[in-house]
Amino acid sequence: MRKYSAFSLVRNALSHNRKWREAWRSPDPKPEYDVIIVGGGGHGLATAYYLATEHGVRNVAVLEKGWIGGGNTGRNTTIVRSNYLWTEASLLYEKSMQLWEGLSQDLNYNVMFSQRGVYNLGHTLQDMRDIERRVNANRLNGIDAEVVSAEQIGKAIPFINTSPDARYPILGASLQRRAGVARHDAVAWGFARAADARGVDIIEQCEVTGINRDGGKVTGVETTRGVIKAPRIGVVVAGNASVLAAMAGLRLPIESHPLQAFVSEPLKPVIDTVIMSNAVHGYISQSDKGELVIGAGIDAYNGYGQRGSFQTIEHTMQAIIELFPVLSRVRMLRQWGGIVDVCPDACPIISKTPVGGLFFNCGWGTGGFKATPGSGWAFAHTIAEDRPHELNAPFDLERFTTGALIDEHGAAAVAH
Amino acid sequence: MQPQRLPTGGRIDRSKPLIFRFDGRKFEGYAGDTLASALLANGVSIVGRSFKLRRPRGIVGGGAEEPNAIMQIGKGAHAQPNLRATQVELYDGLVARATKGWPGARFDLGAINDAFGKVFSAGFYYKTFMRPKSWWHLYERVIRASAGFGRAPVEKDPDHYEHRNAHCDVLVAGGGPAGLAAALAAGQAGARVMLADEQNEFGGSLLGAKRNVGDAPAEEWLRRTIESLAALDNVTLLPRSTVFGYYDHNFLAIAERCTDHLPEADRAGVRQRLWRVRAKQVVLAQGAFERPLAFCNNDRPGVMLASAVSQYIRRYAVRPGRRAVVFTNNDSAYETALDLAEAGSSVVIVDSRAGGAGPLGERAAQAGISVIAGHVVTDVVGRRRVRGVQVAGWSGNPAYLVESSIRIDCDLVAMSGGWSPAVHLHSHAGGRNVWDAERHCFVPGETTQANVSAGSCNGTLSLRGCLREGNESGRAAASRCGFEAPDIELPSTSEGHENPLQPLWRVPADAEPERCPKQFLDYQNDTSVADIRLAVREGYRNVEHVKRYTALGFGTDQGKLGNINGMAVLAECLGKSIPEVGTTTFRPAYTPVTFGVGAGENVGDLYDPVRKTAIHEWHVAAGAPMENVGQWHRPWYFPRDNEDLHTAVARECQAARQSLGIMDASTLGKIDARGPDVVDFLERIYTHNVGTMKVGRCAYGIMLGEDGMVMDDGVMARVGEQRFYLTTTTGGAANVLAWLESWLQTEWPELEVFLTSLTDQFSTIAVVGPNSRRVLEKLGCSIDLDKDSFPFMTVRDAELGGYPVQLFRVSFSGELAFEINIDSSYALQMWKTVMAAGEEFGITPYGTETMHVLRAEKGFVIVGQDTDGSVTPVDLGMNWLLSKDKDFLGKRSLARPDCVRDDRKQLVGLLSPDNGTVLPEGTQLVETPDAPVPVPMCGHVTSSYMSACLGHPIALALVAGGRARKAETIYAALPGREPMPVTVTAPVFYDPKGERQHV
Amino acid sequence: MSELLTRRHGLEFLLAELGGSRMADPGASVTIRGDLGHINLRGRASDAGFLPPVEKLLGQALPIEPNTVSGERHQVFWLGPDEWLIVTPAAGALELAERLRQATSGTHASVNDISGGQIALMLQGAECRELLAKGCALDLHPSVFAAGDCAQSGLARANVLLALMDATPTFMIVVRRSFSDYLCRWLAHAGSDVGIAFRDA
Amino acid sequence: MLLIECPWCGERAETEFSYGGEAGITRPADPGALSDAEWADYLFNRSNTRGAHRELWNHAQGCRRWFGVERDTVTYRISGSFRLSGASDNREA
Repeated sequence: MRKYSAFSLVRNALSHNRKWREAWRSPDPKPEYDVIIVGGGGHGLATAYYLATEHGVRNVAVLEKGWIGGGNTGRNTTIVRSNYLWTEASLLYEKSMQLWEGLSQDLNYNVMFSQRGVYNLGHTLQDMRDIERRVNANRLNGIDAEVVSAEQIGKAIPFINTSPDARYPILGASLQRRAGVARHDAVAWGFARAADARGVDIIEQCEVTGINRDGGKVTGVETTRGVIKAPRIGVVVAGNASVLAAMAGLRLPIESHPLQAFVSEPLKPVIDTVIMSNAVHGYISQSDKGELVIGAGIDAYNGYGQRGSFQTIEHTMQAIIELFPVLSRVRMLRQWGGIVDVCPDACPIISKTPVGGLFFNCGWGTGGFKATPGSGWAFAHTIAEDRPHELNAPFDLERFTTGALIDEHGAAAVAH
Repeated sequence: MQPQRLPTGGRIDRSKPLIFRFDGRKFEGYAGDTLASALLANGVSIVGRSFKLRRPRGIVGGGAEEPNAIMQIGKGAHAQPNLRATQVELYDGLVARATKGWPGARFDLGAINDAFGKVFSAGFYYKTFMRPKSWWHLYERVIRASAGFGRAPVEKDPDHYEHRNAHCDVLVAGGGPAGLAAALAAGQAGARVMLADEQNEFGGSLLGAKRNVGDAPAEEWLRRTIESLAALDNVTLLPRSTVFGYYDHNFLAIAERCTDHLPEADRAGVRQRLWRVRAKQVVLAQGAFERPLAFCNNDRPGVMLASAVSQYIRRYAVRPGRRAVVFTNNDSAYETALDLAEAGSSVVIVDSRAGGAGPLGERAAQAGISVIAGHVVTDVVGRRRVRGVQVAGWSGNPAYLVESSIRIDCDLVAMSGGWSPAVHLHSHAGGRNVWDAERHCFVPGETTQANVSAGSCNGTLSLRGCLREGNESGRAAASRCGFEAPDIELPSTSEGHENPLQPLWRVPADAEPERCPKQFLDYQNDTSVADIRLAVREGYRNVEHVKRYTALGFGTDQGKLGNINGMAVLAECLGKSIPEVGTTTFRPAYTPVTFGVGAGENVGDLYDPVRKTAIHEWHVAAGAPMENVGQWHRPWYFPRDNEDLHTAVARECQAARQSLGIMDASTLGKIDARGPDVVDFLERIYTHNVGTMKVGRCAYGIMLGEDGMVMDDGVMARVGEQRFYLTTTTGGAANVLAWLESWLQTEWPELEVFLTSLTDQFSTIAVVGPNSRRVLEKLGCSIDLDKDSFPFMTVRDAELGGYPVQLFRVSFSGELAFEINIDSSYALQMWKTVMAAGEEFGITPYGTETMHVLRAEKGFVIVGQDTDGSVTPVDLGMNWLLSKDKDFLGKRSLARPDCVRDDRKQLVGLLSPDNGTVLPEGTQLVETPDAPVPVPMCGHVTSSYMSACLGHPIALALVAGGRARKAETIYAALPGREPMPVTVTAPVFYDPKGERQHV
Repeated sequence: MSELLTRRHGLEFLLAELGGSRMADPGASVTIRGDLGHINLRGRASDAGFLPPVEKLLGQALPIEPNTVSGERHQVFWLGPDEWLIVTPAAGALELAERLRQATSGTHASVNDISGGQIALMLQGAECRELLAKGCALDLHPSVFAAGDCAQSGLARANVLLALMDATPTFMIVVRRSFSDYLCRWLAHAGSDVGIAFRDA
Repeated sequence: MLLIECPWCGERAETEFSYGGEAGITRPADPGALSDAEWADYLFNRSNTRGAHRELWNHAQGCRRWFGVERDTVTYRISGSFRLSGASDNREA
């Protein structure tokens, strides 16, 4: 891997940018690998990267149906935070946060992780109780968090509507200063480039059509590019987990839903942080390019269509104007939708399965992007060691049978 | 003084001069101008700067495709960022500023970026700014400051917006010749038709056209057609209305701009309107965009689309240049050359095709226009404005390099690389786009919804074809809705044969793209041919990767100009065909729409309904601050004489405990459940034994989700053998009724039970305290209220003070209390009556806060505050409510391994030894004061108050294994303080035997 | 029962607030019909113990066709396959409910007087279809939604029962009491461009 | 925004309805007889079909009836609505 740096930019400019190497190869699949990762999104590529770097497993293929990073990695609102309520979730997300903090340097690819802080607003007395509870739990878990008053919010965030006469007045917020946003596409590309450099084969346009088993164990996959063998298969295909599970005869506690988002036209800086609201459902940040990046809600129905209903967008625009009346004249440039797979407890599954050698990483719902490095790190451990790391042990499939759910629905602030 | 304005012609009104400002300079235009045409008329060439390299840019297009002239229009609260000058109708007093360039677009200090263009190659930011790690936020600050176009207003939007739902048989998107023909055909057939066009006038390409339709000039045909449409009651005409999104099940969204074109002082009423249209059939007729050509320095001000040049001449009587070079690979730009010649400009046509044009070529020759066939424009001379072009012969050889070139002086380059149908809405609708190898463009393919494309958005560029397709598609759409259109004879048009277009995706230069000046594909994002090639070199080969890596098509024009050329360059690099490279998905919005119009009227006070009880106005008059509970406004407390919350609540609590309090509990959910199977049904829902309840009895009931977690609670009463009255929490009312109905209808339809919501029918007035019985007796009650006649947890119908009521002897405070359920029509009078009667007892109205304190003193939980979706009834110590004799929803889940753990978090009370600190709600609890991070937590405080009647703080908490830990000490982890020891107690602090409510 | 009790529809405060905006020739007018009683009736139409006695008592047929109104002595609205709303003068509502209860006592039926729980607003005027279209997704075109038709739907953010009582047009909007203040405020706002007047019946 | 046909009220906008998930999940007759795994399968596991999906909708703002819909979860096309067995209908009279 040739190193990226300001120097390399200048040097290459002098040769008219004709000497840049490809960021990752496009190899043909080998007949057999030690590990196959199904799904070339951020989580899959991160898994491959950490298999190679943390566990020395380099004979790995990442199989991607379309183009890498083309699923939810390329369709999210780029928020990264770790201030979850329950210890299990917050420690997993905090692991991810710590990886984010050095990710550009680790990957030698600028993922533009911008720690501009995330505010989770409270609009009712119960919201504020939940915020106190969560912030206190975060601090005890060593995660930076603080409760800020409406007055502090008004000072820190220009133009936000802190009027007590608002329909749902802002009473306060939690603030995680280390949280922020990252450049979504760069995460997939950075992991791909770094994994490729360590020997991982990234194979695009290769759709898995079947999971081959012998007895109770996997032997490989059927793909549109032929049979590929491997004793261990990690499936990490946000949105389509149930479809892959069905290929292995498994049923999952997951439903896939459309989740939408939109951006405004680029504006001069107006919002310098990330603001999320649960009661007034919407969340907003401003990209480095100047676009306001705004997340909408999940559509209620099951959907694999990568699009949702327009009234969901309308509701979100209303919410944004409620929070920022000055944005009423700003214009939506582009909207899109992704597919999120949602677990009953709004927490992911990073788990072994009843099929030997088959591992699933799914159910991230709206929280997947921020977890990318941590998810890959934990999944790599689970696959390499054939047992979960203690960080992801609570996120096994068994919890749905025992009842040990980690319910992030309740007080965990707006999910995503 | 408008130097480029032609003396005659155009659709402008020269009798109405308008004054406007651009970047502080004052100009004059005419009614009928766009800001772009007025700027061109005044000879303004630089209207903006590019995003990254800050190169000077001029107006390129004439409409939605314009990438450069991005303006800030208006000031203050009325400011509107990022409008395209090509779409802004001129009005008197208009103030516009360029959005790029500092201090301005004409002189921009950022222009230095251009000198480092090679360093700022595609994706350069991914490769640098990584060291030192801590500096990223500094780098980012610089990047952010230089990004963005306009500014969001800093004042609240004074305008209002509205939604309008509409239904029609046929929606026609686009009012050019095809759309008009379609609307006319469908309208005359009798179908309900809506015709929307983004411009102020219908007509599209025919506006200002100097040709005949039938035996009349085009504009005459337009006038007659629009008149015919306007005369039809079943046709709705929507000018200034953009169909910006096509969603599932033929739902389309249209943004109508009602007042933006008026001087600010004349604007009144709705600014913009969102039409939410459900159409049975849709005819898409949005036309086509002309493609630019990718040659060196093709972004210099003065390089324009040929069709835009024609548009400015014909429609606005503006001549964009005096000495023009028309550079084309097809016949259509010859019309532009003719327009220019007629406008008095000198023109040279550079045609890449060795054979030149068809009959239009002859017309050009007759007009004295010289045509240089088999040549291409390779480069542009001039920096702030076109001064000339380099032209070289080209054999059509795809090796693409050219040799010696000649210079032609000019001040305008009108380019045409052919046409791209506007397939956007077809694409939104889920339709595929297919490559038409003959016409070299993507055309709409198979559709998934009830829509059809007609005219140039279908790849049909001739006027004759547009009229024919429009008519046919309008007839067909109407026919599918059951309306038959009369046959009409289509007007004839005079169009000759055209020579085919020669694909020319990248114009050869005298060096490869990396070495020659930039050949731009996406003007706004400064994406050049070399950038695409670089992306491919670096392995970004999928079209989506290329777009994301180079930002091709991510500008505010969303790639309307540059996408196809970019894809073709990509295809060339990969050695593939364009359709193999693939198309990209177009997503709404077709052109940007304001958040305000998306939100409509549901903002401010109307953002969400405020539900009010029948007694609400009394609470307001009494000065009570309101608490949001669900959609309800409930009085929080009733301050007297500037009391704060705590003082008021202490007073209210004491009143209720010692004499008499009164509370509006009307927001509780209320459900009438009756039928032969009602007991059987409720047995399955509630955890306790319902069947053994006697008529007239009340019971506290909880319901669980199937996961065993507490979902809702409330008092339920048996008011008849087959009739129950159920109450729910305020927030849970709607959900509980829906939940009950779902079980009745989907799982147990054999059960004969009717459920009816009575939440709004009955208001509930809680009369609480030792004097509550006396006040009711004083009012005159038709039943005996003594302990034996009307015992605790019973219900009676009665007449109270002359009002029919349902009287409950229940208590959420632990005191002797009655709940008066009364027809809401009388509730306010009843409230006032009780208040008057209670005066002698010092009756004290109280709100939600006091209610919370009183119930917490008694250890009564609030679902949603003391529970969070992970709490079972066993955790709450409610085992006594769980029937062993029957199944009920959620029962099985309680037997799962995790639910039978004895170290689950359980409801307990907490007391602090110092008897002074009110623990903040949400405080986490820990076992030891000094555990290292991450500190294990054993629970948290759910409710916490100063108890006025006990004289010390109390708290409820969920604590791991808490019930077995009475009297143990654990620690409250208070932020910024030493952990505070607290003692675990039973959750009931006051009157643990419940004697006070039984009196 | 005391007939001296005065019913309040709860919009008295709002009327006083909006009273200042009265105009001579409004595009739409809203009449608050606090003088009407509402009875919710449930039962199975196929049940011989239900339909005949109810129809006999009412002196009119219940609308069996979904989303239609039978308007003779009482206005009866179809709400669901086993649910109707009877709108009748408030003064007699309680008594009518009681008689319905007695008439259906032998079978599975439910009668609830909900006069205090909801309010009927009569909307009239040339612009009222346009006004409703601002907040209601139903197709209210005369060819689709004719006199005698009713539908439950959303109007702005409130659930309503909407009925076209006559073709002048006169729409009846029935809304839950707790949402009525919101809905009137919404109507006042949405109707401000065409002019809207509110009055008590 | 979807257009959903209520078997009683006809085609109405999606906003009038609430979604009830996969159709045909029957509550076990005797939950107590089930293993934890069997109970979990009823409680949580869903087919989550990509393609033709039978699902429940409730006409929440309308007649409050639950009914079934067959909808493609990729194209969102609805091929039909159906009444649930046992649903009452006053047109039977």
